[in-house]
Amino acid sequence: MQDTLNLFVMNIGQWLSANLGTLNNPDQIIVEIARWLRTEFGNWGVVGFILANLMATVPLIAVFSGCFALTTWLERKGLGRIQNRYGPNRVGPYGLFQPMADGIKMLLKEDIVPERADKIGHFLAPVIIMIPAMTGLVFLPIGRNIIAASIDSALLFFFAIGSIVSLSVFMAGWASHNKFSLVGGMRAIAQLVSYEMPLILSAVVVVMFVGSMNTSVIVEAQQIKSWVTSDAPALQCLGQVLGWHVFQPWGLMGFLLLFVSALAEANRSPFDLPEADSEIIAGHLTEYSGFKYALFFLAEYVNTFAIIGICTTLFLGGWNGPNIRPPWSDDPQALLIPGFVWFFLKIFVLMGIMIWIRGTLPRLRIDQLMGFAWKFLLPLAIINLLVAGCFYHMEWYFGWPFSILILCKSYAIVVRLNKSKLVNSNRTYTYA
Amino acid sequence: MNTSTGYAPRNYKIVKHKDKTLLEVAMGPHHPSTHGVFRMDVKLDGETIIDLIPYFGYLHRNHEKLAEDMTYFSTMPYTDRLDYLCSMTNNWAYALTVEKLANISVPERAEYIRVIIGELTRLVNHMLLVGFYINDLGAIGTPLLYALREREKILDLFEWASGARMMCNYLRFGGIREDVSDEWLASCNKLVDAFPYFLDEYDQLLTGNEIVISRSQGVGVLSKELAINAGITGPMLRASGVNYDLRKTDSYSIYDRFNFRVPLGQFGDCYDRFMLRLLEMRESITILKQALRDIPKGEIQSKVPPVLKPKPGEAYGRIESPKGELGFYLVSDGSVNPYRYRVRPPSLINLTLLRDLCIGHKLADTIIIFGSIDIVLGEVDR
Amino acid sequence: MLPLEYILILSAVLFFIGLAGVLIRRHVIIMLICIEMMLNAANINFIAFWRYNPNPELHLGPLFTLFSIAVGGAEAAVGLGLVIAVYRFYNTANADKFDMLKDS
Amino acid sequence: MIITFCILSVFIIIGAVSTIRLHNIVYAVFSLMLLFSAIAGIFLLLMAEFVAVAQILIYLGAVGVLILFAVMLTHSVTGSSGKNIYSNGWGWGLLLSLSILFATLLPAIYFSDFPSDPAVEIIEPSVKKLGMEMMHSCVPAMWLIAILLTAALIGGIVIAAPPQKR
Amino acid sequence: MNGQGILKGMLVTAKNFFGSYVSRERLTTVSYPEGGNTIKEQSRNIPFLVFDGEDPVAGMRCTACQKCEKACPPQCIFIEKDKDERGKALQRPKVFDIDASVCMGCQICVEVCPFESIWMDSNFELSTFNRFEGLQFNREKLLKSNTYFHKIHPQQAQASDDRLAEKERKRLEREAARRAEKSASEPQV
Repeated sequence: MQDTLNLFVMNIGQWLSANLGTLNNPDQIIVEIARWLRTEFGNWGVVGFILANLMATVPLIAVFSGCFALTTWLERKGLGRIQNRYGPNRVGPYGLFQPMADGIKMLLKEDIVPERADKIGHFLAPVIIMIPAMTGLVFLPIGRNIIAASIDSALLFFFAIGSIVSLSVFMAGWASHNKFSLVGGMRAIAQLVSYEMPLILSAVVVVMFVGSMNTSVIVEAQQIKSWVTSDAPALQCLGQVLGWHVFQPWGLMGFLLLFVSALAEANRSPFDLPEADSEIIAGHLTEYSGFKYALFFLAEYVNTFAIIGICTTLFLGGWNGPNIRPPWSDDPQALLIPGFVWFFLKIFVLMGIMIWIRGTLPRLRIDQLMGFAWKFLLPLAIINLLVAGCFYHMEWYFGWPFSILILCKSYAIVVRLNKSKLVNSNRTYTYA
Repeated sequence: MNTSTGYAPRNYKIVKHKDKTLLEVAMGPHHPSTHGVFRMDVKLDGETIIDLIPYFGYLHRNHEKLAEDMTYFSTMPYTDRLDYLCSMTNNWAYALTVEKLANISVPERAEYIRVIIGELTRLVNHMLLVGFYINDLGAIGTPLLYALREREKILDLFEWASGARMMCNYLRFGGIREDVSDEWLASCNKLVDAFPYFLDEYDQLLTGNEIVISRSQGVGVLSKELAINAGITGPMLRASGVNYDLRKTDSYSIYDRFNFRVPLGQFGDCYDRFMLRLLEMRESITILKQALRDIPKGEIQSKVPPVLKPKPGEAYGRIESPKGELGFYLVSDGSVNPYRYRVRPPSLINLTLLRDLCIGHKLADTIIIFGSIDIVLGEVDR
Repeated sequence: MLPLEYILILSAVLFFIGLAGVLIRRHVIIMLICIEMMLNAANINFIAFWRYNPNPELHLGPLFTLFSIAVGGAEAAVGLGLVIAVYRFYNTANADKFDMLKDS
Repeated sequence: MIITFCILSVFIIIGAVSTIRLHNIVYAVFSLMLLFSAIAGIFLLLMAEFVAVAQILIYLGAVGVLILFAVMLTHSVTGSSGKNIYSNGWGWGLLLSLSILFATLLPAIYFSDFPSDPAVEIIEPSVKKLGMEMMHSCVPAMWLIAILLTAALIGGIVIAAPPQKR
Repeated sequence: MNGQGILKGMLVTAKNFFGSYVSRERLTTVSYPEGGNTIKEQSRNIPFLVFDGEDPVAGMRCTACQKCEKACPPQCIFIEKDKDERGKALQRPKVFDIDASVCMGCQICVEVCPFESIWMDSNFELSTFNRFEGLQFNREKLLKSNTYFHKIHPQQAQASDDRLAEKERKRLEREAARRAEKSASEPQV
């Protein structure tokens, strides 16, 4: 084993010197390293085969767990600053080691299983919630061809995996045999099932335009090809940005619908009814402590990352960002700034917006939540589908005014329909 | 259908009610949003409330019996602990009653300082209510922490004047324990001028918010007749449109010198109660401005014998505390300590209506209605 | 590679377990679940025969399975609706107790 | 190929048998979920990618949750049923289904010869072709399914909804 | 439900978010060990006994009149009179205990004390490791010098010194008046 190792090390040195010299395509650094590693593992036999497969998934899990740790810190700092107080600043510089401290605390906490809970369900729930959370990440195109699995029907697979979350949340609620967690579990199922409809319908618009459900094809389609290949750097930058779907009228409406149902699907702020701490303590998480609770926490955040990743791939042009062709390189496909930089930038911007929303908005009641999904988001998603269909066949000078007019009108109509009669919000107060 | 599986008794009961099986849940003393130790036994059909039985008394400290074998003067610090959020209004009500019993006069400057302190405590109480109400609605602490930030400034003023932030024990029979320096009045002026800015920011954050509107309008509607019959007082009564404010009707101490308005609600639901507190805060600021403008110089406590022995007799003094009509009923038999010492707690009497307001609403609404009634368990259980 | 017989045996066994479930169990919901199982056994056969078909690009197998999954879903919805309605009347989910029509 | 097939079929058998044998209804539904996901695995194995996704989405995500709701609505909260769970004539039922299995199904498979390995090695998974096929040749079937689904769902709701007092 | 209210609310939180980096007035957190504390001049916590001069026991102002023991609402003060070697009662407490876990800092003992000897201390770091001996403040722990009193409560200390000086002066006058009147009555005899 010793000689293969130093052979391996020697190869790296020689490969690096060869490639780094002529770095003609900085965007594809990781892809080239991966390809080289795969060839290297090729001649290692079965171990190499396993390593090659692991190479696709293990970095994914590592990177997104790292993002999870960063987001917990970001969330507590952001919420703190919104509420005019310092966030955590005692553990490490600016509180950066706070996620680590939380992790260790979670590990050391005693894991209490209630005596009347049935052990199997209580134990299986966090395991089952991890499956959809982690597999959801597989379909996100992080870089140009940095993607774990570019399956033909990737988008539908993502939504199918996402629907398993409701099963595991119910199992957690039902298995911990506590009245509040049962109510939380029932609420979670009702919310997750009824918010899948607007989620899928607002994603279907993009599939209709791009014509394929493969996420990397969707991202490729969000570039204005003619501008990108032209040689003026400004045009290249604009080409990569203006191509995003969010700059189309139907795209903006689709993005907003998708983002709002993503908030609901990930149990985030205005829709965090399953673990509404003021009403039913911690909902389905009441009876969990120690590392199982950390697993739920991790799964919830990674699920949020997956859904935000899908939002960026569909509407914000996954790894497209204003970067130019490096002047010194020869092949026309090269890009200066690697794609994943833009991808993670967009994810953290959307995460910041979610934290901002979490710091501001109170919680909806369960029947308003249902009403909001079925009577507000669903009709808008269907109208958006129709408008996008017409937009596809119309010329741009017809399409834009038509779709903008229809969308705004339908938004106003749906809002008026939803304004319940007995509630008149402008109250007059007499003074005696 | 035999559903017991031989385990220890379950922490919830399945109750038959007509034809539906209900889930009886104890929103127990250990619940995050009951503002202290208070238990509601709730019968749930799905999420809607069928029946609700409140249990309180977890914080009973035998306050009234204690007061019977202590001198009038020694009970004063205990009145801080009644409604521990606004301690000075309790002192004021107690001092007012004893002054009525032993007819002690109160100098001008002391009256003005009492009005200033009373209105500052009303600001603190209303801010806390609005903050906790929105916190029950679900906004994770943001409005609450804005309210706490402003409350800190007022508590610093209290500490500066009386020595303690919450348990001030600052009022004495016939006046006030220590005089208030001019810098204190200046900083109080600065605070009162800066306060409306905070209220506008609060209005912009909350009153127009669609979620707050849809969650609290039409919830827990209290009709005028029911309010009057149940003896409800304070902002909860005015939210139903009944014009009854002790500062106007009794005009005790020197409230008749200030012109201020009393806001009245229209529907008497949670949104009105919430809005009313915000409007009352603005009125308190107008009172504070006028009081700070024309506070006279002079001595702050009239001559009172060190050991007070009032003539046998009885007196009932009441003031408009931020939660309602806070009354003290004292019967003295001429000796050093009172024969009977009774407190009329506004929180307890407002709480009696919890069941009628909550029936038929969702589980989440009971928390909102309970929050909008503004309960402090110290005063409910005494 | 994987001979076709294995898959067919698997779907047959699954079908048998579903049928046995319907006939053995007395609980209504379990009987519905076993019907779902039988339906799934049929779907496995569709896909198996499509996979071993000389010209699979006609996509008849997946199409037909999609329709049968849709029908399975609809059947589950209606079946459970019936179960709930019957439960409300009989107050028990035990199939043996549903003997209102029997002339005892 | 064979190894994955054996693992999946073991899961299927375990899932199916435990759905029948388990006393606790909710556990039975969870094992049903295991069964459905194993079947989706089989579909993936046979390169029918879109059908596997549809199976997960419809059966695991929707029908499973529907059954859980039904169990919750018809059962007490604990979900465990009484002592004997088998209908009174269960012996005959078992005999009948065994006879069907050994008299008709297995001989049919045994006597007819099937290809031992698939004719086409790799099938190019393309959802676009499936979509085109569905929209061109099978449009009437699509209409029928649409009508059937709406009728079934509305019917299900009407039956299950508690009787409104007029 | 047309979303304007929510957007306005979001603007407010954004303003606070950026405000907390900019304006000192918004960020009111005082980080305790480093940031110093906000003790005011009048803030009070647990009482202490004042003594003049150097020797604590000799210069003690308290004369064990037990007024504060009777007036204290939670009855947390315990006093025993001192006896000199011949058993005659002395105007000084031998034992003066305050149970800090019971005392609620209500300052009634200060108002009741005729000899200005007990005052409220504003030091709040009183945490000890055991509840019983640690929080029973005996006489030695309570006695603090007048200079300490001047340091924590300058105005109160100055006012109490003036009152003591005033009382002293009046006593001397009465002394002088009695001596003068005695001397006036003596010469006639």
